[in-house]
Parts: sequence; C-alpha cells; structure tokens
Amino acid sequence: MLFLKSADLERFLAAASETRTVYVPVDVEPKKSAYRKWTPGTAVSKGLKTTRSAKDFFFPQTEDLVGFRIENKKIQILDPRGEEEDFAVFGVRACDARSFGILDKVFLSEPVDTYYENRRAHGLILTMTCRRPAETCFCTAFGIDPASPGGDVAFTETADGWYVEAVTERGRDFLAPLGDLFEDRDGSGAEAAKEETRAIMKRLPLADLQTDAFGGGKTKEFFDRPEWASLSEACIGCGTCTFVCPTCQCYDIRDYDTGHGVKRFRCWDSCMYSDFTKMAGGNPRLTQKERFRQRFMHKLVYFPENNGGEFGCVGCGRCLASCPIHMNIVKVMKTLSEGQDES
Amino acid sequence: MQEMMKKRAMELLADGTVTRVIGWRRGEFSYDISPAVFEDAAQIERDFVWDAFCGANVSKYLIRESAKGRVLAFLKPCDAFSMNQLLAEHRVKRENVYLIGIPCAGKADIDRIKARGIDGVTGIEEDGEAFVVHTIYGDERVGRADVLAERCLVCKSKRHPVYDELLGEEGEDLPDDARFAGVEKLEAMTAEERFAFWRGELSKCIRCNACRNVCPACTCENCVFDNPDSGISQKAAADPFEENMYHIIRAFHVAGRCTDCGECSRVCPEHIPLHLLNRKFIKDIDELYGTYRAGEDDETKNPLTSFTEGDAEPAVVRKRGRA
Amino acid sequence: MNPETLIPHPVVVEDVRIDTPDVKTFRILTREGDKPFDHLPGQCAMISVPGVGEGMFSITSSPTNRAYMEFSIKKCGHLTSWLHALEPGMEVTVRGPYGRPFPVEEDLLGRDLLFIAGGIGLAPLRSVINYVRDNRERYGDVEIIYGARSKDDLVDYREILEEWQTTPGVRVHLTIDREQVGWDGHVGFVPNYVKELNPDLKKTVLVCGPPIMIKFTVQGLTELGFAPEQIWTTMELRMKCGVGKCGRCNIGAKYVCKDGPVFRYDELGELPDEY
Amino acid sequence: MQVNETGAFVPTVVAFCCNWCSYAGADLSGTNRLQYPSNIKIIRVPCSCRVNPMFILRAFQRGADGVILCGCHPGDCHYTTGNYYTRRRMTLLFSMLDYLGIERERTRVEWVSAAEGQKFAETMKSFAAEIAALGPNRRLEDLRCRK
Repeated sequence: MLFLKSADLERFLAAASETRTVYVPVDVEPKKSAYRKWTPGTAVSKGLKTTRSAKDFFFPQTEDLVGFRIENKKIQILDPRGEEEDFAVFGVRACDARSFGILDKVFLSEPVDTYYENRRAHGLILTMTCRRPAETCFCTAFGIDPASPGGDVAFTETADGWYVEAVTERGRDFLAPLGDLFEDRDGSGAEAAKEETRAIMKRLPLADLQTDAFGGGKTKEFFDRPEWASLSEACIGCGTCTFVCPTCQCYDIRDYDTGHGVKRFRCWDSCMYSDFTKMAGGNPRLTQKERFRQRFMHKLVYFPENNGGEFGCVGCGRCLASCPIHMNIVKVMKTLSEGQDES
Repeated sequence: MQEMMKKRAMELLADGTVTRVIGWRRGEFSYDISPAVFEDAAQIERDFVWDAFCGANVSKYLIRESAKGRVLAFLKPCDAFSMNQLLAEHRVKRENVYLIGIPCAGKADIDRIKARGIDGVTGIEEDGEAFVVHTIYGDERVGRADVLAERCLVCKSKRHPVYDELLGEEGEDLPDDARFAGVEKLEAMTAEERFAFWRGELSKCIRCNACRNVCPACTCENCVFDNPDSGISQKAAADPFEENMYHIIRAFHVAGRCTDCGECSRVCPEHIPLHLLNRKFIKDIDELYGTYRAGEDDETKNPLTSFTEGDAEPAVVRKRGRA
Repeated sequence: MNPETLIPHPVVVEDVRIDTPDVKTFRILTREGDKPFDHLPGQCAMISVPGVGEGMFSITSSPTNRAYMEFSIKKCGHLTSWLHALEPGMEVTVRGPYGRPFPVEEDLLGRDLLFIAGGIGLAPLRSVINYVRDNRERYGDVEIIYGARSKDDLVDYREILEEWQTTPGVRVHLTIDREQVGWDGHVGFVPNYVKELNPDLKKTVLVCGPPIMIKFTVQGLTELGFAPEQIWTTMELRMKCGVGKCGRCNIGAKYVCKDGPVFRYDELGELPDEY
Repeated sequence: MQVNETGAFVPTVVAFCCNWCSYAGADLSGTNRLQYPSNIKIIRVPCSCRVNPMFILRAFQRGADGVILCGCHPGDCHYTTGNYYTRRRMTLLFSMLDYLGIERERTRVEWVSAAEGQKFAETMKSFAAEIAALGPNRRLEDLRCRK
C-alpha cells in the first residue's frame, strides 16, 4: 500500500501543484482553518474541519452567470466564463466528500448546471480520514464512515504519515506519475488507524443519533408538529447554518449594474432569510417558524423523498458549532423523534 | 443563582405577574445553550439553565415577546443596557416586561476553549476560578480568565441601568481604559496597516447577517440591505467594496445606540472583531461630543440626533493620529 | 435554444397592448422576427430586464400561435413596473419554457372543459383556451367563467367578445365584483357565480386566479360534487432559477417551477399548506 | 481611470451641494466666469443633511476618487439645523473611513454660501488637485465598476 511520510507532504503538494492548483486547509487562527491555495511553505492545518465547508470549490458563494451590454437599445449577452483550470482540494473529510454527491443530485440532474459541472469535471478531491472527531460530529448517523472518506484519492492518517489509496480512475491517473514520493507498506497500519477512528465515533456523544423517524413521504407526519414553535423561537433568522452547511444549495440570482453593463450573478441564499420567498404579492412564509421548518423539512423529508432516501445532511456538525443561538439539526431531530414516541 | 432564578420565575408565573419567562435552555454538550421562552413551571424545572455559557443577550427577543403579553426576562448587566436602549426607543413597552437583574461574572467563550486544542467536549463544570472540561479524549482544566469572552474581559459595567428587582448584589461601573485598547492599537497604525488589517478581517465575511440579526440595536422592520429599493441591497458580498459598505453602514446605523454588548462579535462564525467598529464610534463620540453611554437612561439625547454649535468640524479627522 | 438554462436570449418587444389599467400584454419576437421557442399551454418563461431582475411569467399565447409569443403582465412590483414602461422595439431577455403544462394531450383530451379565471388569472388559461379553440374537434364542450373587479379589469376583453364567444361550442360567462355603469352582465364574485351556474359534474375544471379566489372556488366546486381529481390549477411562487435548483419555490417535496406550476387539486392536497 | 492628453491622472470628484447655498455658489462662480475643474460632478441635494453615509460610499463605489460635501455655514441652514447634524455624521463617517485605512484626504466637508462663488471655485480647485495628487481610489472601489 502506498504510504506518504509526514515529512514528504510538502514534496507531495509541490508535485501535485505542478499540474493543478492545490487547495489545502490552513490555520487562520488557532484551531480555526480555511482552504487556501497551497504555495511552497504553506503549513497544512491539523484541525478537523474548516469553518466553511468545501462546497465553495464547486458552488462558490457568488459567481457571475451572464453579462449584458446594452448598446443602441440592443441587448448583448456575454458568457463570463473562461477555461476552467484543473484543481485539487486536499484534506477533505468524509462528510464534505459525501456532500459533493448530494450537490451533484441537485446540480447534475436535468437540466444540468454547467457552471457546477465544469468545476466538478476539473476538481480532484483528496480526502482524509478523521483521527480526532469532535463532539459535534454525527456523520455516522447518515451512514458515512469517516475512516473511508471516498473522493478521488483517500488518505488514511497515522502518527507518521498517510496511507494513500486511489478511489476513482481519476485518482489513479493522478497518483500514477507520483509513485516515487511514496513508500510501500503493508496495509495493516491503515486498517488499525481506520478502526481507531471508528472506535472513537462510537464514543461520541451523538453516536446514537437516529434517523429512522425521518425520510421521504413523511411530510404530513412532521409538518404540523407543535414542536416547531419552540424549536424556532430563538432563531434570529441569519444565514450562518446555511452558509457553513456543505449541502445547502439554495441560491439567488441578482443583477448588478456596473454603470457600463450589467452583471447577473448568483449567490448563496438562505431559506432562513425573511425575504427568501417574499413576492410583490406577499410572503407565504410569514414568520421564522415557517422558514426554520422549511430548512429542516427539506433536509430530513423533502430531499430524501426526491433522492431515493438520501438525507440532505452529512453530519459535519458545522451548524452545531456556528449557530449564534445553538439551535441545530441534532436538536430538531431529537425533539421531533422524542415527541413522536410520546404520541 | 440558577435555583433562585428558577424559583422567582415560577413564583411570578404562578401569581400571574407574567405569562412567560425568557431565559436559557440547556443543550447537548453543556455549552450549546439556546435562549428560550418558558410558559410553565415544569418546563422551567426541566430545562432552565443559568451558567457561564448563557452568553446570548435576550433583550432583543423582548420586542416580539412583549407584544404578546407581560413577560419576565433575566438580564445580565450588558443585556440591561440593551434593554434600556430598546425602552428609550419605544421598541418595547415597559409595562409589558418584568425585568430581573442578575449578576454576571463574565461568560466563557467555547471557541476560546476549543482554540486550546480541546475537542470532543461532553460536559463542562465550573470549579472555582476554573472550568473542568470533560472530553472523550480525557478531562482538561482551564482557567476561567483564559477562556472568558473578549467582551467580558473588558466588561464596562456590572450595574443594571434598568430592572424591577435584583437577584444578588448590584455591581458597579468598571474602568473603560481596557475596552478601547484595541481601537487605540489600530489608531496608532499607519493607514496602510489599518487597511491591511481590515481587509484581512472583512474579507472573511460570509454575509450570513448574524451580526445584524442578533444586534439589539438593529431593529428595523426592513433593513436597507434587504430592501431592493434602497439601491444597496446585497445578499452576498460580491465584491470587497460590499464587505466594507455593509460593515461601515451596519456600524454607522447603530452608532450612538450601540451599548457595546458584544453580540456581533460573539455570533460571527468567522470571528471578525466587529466590536472594534462599534467601539470606534463610541470612542469618537465620547471624545468629540462628550461621554455618552447608550442604554444608560432614556433622557440624554443620542449624539447623532443632537448637536452643539461649537461641534468639531469634519476636518478634525485630518489632524488626528497617523495617516 | 441554448443548452445553458441560466443564460437568456434577447428578444424584441414587438407590441404592447394595454389590457386594463394595470395589465399590459407584450408580444415577443426574436430579432429575426420568429417566435422565440415552442411551449405547451400553462408553461412559463423567465423574462428579464437586465439590471432590474428576472421574473417567471405565464406564456399567455397559445402554442398553436406560430407567429409570436405573448405575456399578459400585471403591474405589481419592481420588475413589472419596469416591464410596463417598455415600448415597442425595446428588448428584454427571455428563457424557457419551464414547468409542467396543462395535460391538453392527456387528461383533457375529449373532455368537456370548464375554465374559471379571476383577474390576471386568465393569463395562463388563455393559452389553453386558444389551444382548445384551435383544436376544437378534439375537445368537448367549453365553458368559461371569468370575473374581475370591474369591466375595465377584464383582461383580453375584446378577444373574449370577438373571438371566444363566437366560437361554436364555447360559452363565456363574465362577471364583475361590483355594479358598474355600462355593464349589464352578471355582478358578483366568481366562486358564487360558479355555484349559481351549477356546471355539469362531468366537466374537467381549470381554475386560476388570486389564491383566495381559487380557495373559495374549489370549495364551491367540491360542494357541487366535483372531485379534486377533476380540478386543475396553476400556482405562483417566487422563483429564480426556473429549473428546480435554487430552492425558492419548494413546497413539500415539489418545486413549483419544475413539478408545477400546473397541479391537479388532489396533488396539492398532498403538499403542506404553505400557499 | 481617466487620463488627460499628457497622460496625467484626472480624478472623478463628486460634490454634493446644498440647493440653498453651495449650489447657488456654484452658479455664482459660473456667472462670474470663475473657472473650476470640469471633472467635478455636482449632485444637488435639498440640504447637506440629505446626504447619508451611503451616498458617500456609493459615490466611491461608482468610480469617484474624491467626495466633497458642501452646505450652508453652520447657523445658516435653510431648515435651521440640518447642517449641524451633517457635521456630526460626516465627522464620524470620515473618522471611520480613516480607521479602515481609507485615505482621509478623499473626503471633505466645506461650508459655502450662495454669495461665495469665489470660495466655491477655490475649494473645488484645491480639492481636485489634492485628489489628483493622491491618485485613483483603490481602497474603496468596486472592482466590478472598473472599466
């Protein structure tokens, strides 16, 4: 099995950077990381998760969709896109890796979103196992194994380096020319590290979180539950949970008049915002309760209904860590399934 | 203190003084506490919590809750300043709220605990001047002062400017010098350094609007940034200019009304030190127009809606500090 | 059409017809003078004024009209105010068609049809009505009940009088909310008028109008004995992408832009009550 | 960015002028055939107090290199006290811009009465020259608006 020694990480990233831009998690504050372009000397974060998810790489917070120039009352349409370049994202955890599959179900279903598709086609995902999961982690509830993170190439972390396995054809093609960076080791070390991760997952406080109560076809069961009122009462209607979420993909399309043309861009939007569904004629979701309910119903009921039972959550725990009032999908799931037992 | 608060809340519910109680509800890992509205004694008995992690300022919820009938709120000193400002602005009817002032020894910031490399938290206990953090990787002990929120380290006052009754001892105003140290440090920099500092900070903004939505001074029914007719409605910072615009205007719109409760910095998922913008306005107002403390009382006029004939000219900015 | 669903096409506003004080009908052509694209009755398209915004509108012309495309638009917000300022010869952009149409070649085929419209709600139904008129032999009896606030608010009034009422097998019942000088027709709200007319229970119903009107009309129809499976309606919600991705028009597991806007009433019953 | 025939930078300067004084002052300087730079774009406002901080920022967003606000002398406001509020607001705004590291020379407030055509022309000349020396606005520009 291929093994990359800790000391050789810099060499590996340098080699990978020769063919593409490589993004790595970097500590921007103690224990707070964000993806940055790797350049020689960039220290890769040892933290568990970036504050923002990795969805930005394929679905950036803002992107220009189309440009307009108006001359002599004629509208000229401009496609702002240039050639997409190859890139790789290093250190993606299992939860984020799964989120790409969820985003694919939205953006790659007909009609295909070509903006997203282009980036997906050019992005190589280098995943990494989790050695030190946090209390906010609950990916296992969604059938994710943080010890087999998927992506194109999977890195299994150990004390002195990483076991490296190609997961996809693309991953194999990427690793093929980099052979001399790796040692050959037998895979028992990898298996031990994976078991260690799985053992920790079982000890986490959210290890027993159950999803059985939820899923497609349960709209009627949950929509009118009285618990929504108390769950949403403290919600301040910000978009933090949505924007740090790896699977939230709602967007807005807006026009910006630059004075010499118009840029139409799309940007992340949040169903938690009061103006999300506001129309000239009124707003069908008048209070935060309805908006709050929409977000969780979508993840736990509507999305699985349309996607063969797959939930719209990967248990990364970012919303647990970031919510200003500490309300989150775990509390929603627990409250709703508890209430169900009583009834 | 928690037991005293629960007892008082239940008494006031029972004797009909109030119909609801605003407090804090326990969470999953002892630090993830949510503000909550309690309607009966059983809920209070089961879920009401008051400890070092009840950081959320509950005063803004009173705009909504007080409209539904009389409600009890427990206020930390900084919450009481926010509350008083809301009362002064007639956003909350005084007769619809019953306010109990509670002492505060400063709130812990879970991110500062985590920044020390502590993860897998399953519970936290207070032990004198320290916290014992239980984690799945073992127990850790951290000093209280090392993990207090920034705003608590420079606490402006332990006094409640408004209350119906107090639990515990009333505190006093604290010296302000440390509070403005961060602003002074920036003022001492060159313009280039300041520009680089703020670009670095503001470029982290994800425009989640948490700072605005949590702010007890941001109470407009329709914010300029949400109003398509304002000409500056933005949903995402599509350009660095918009990051500047949003944060300058957000701070400006609460200038003279901001009580420096620090909620904006607390909720920022990117840890942008937003209080440094608000405190700059507070410091400028103090220096130029005389010391003013929003939320102190409801008689002193807001410095931005008053003036004196001898006010400084805007050119004063050109003469100060480093360019 | 360009496969890029989010990139629109410039089109020329060929004609602007003032229908009512707040409704104008816009005739759209490509620069080459063609109809921009084919559609089915009930489908929608995104129209935009660059720099102002984009909005979803029902295509009100019939697919059988090969010459041009028409949209009847009520002035009620930011974008529609801009659209109302358009003059012939100016350009806007369009993309589409979007959504599920009325099942004119399936469920509606050979049926007796009852159209019920209120105000601007006639816009999506007009497309079906004209489609049915142009394929008269393939459908049964056609009855149209249309109401508006006043005589001046009846959209397509001339077309109704001159073309619809003169088509064999088509009956039109007009009503206005309040008495008005110069109006000797029926006065009263649409839901009540429907009950008065007591339509044949064999008919398939297509209803569109303000939400409150739809609600009471369907209530009335149910009282008369119509089953939800006989009733079709079309919805409107805020939309941005038009292709079921932006999440805005999500109700339950459905996206109005993709799974609607046309729904059979029993399907709506399955959705949470958010409309 | 605009340059003149010699290749020198010509700044875009926006001047918000109060209808009752500075705008009339600009008129007076015109009728007196006093010259002031043509790259000053005057926006007439009913009172200097009408200008809120967003106006200043939006001017920069849309390509201004400098923004000057002209109103009646304190005490002479047509609406009695409008300019007193302006004075406080702009002082705090300019201080904040400076705090963010944006060149403090790019913003200015001047009180110019309807009788001060000369002062208007002089103020505009000196401000335009100051901005020209400072160079293009790069710290508070919207890159999307750059041509």
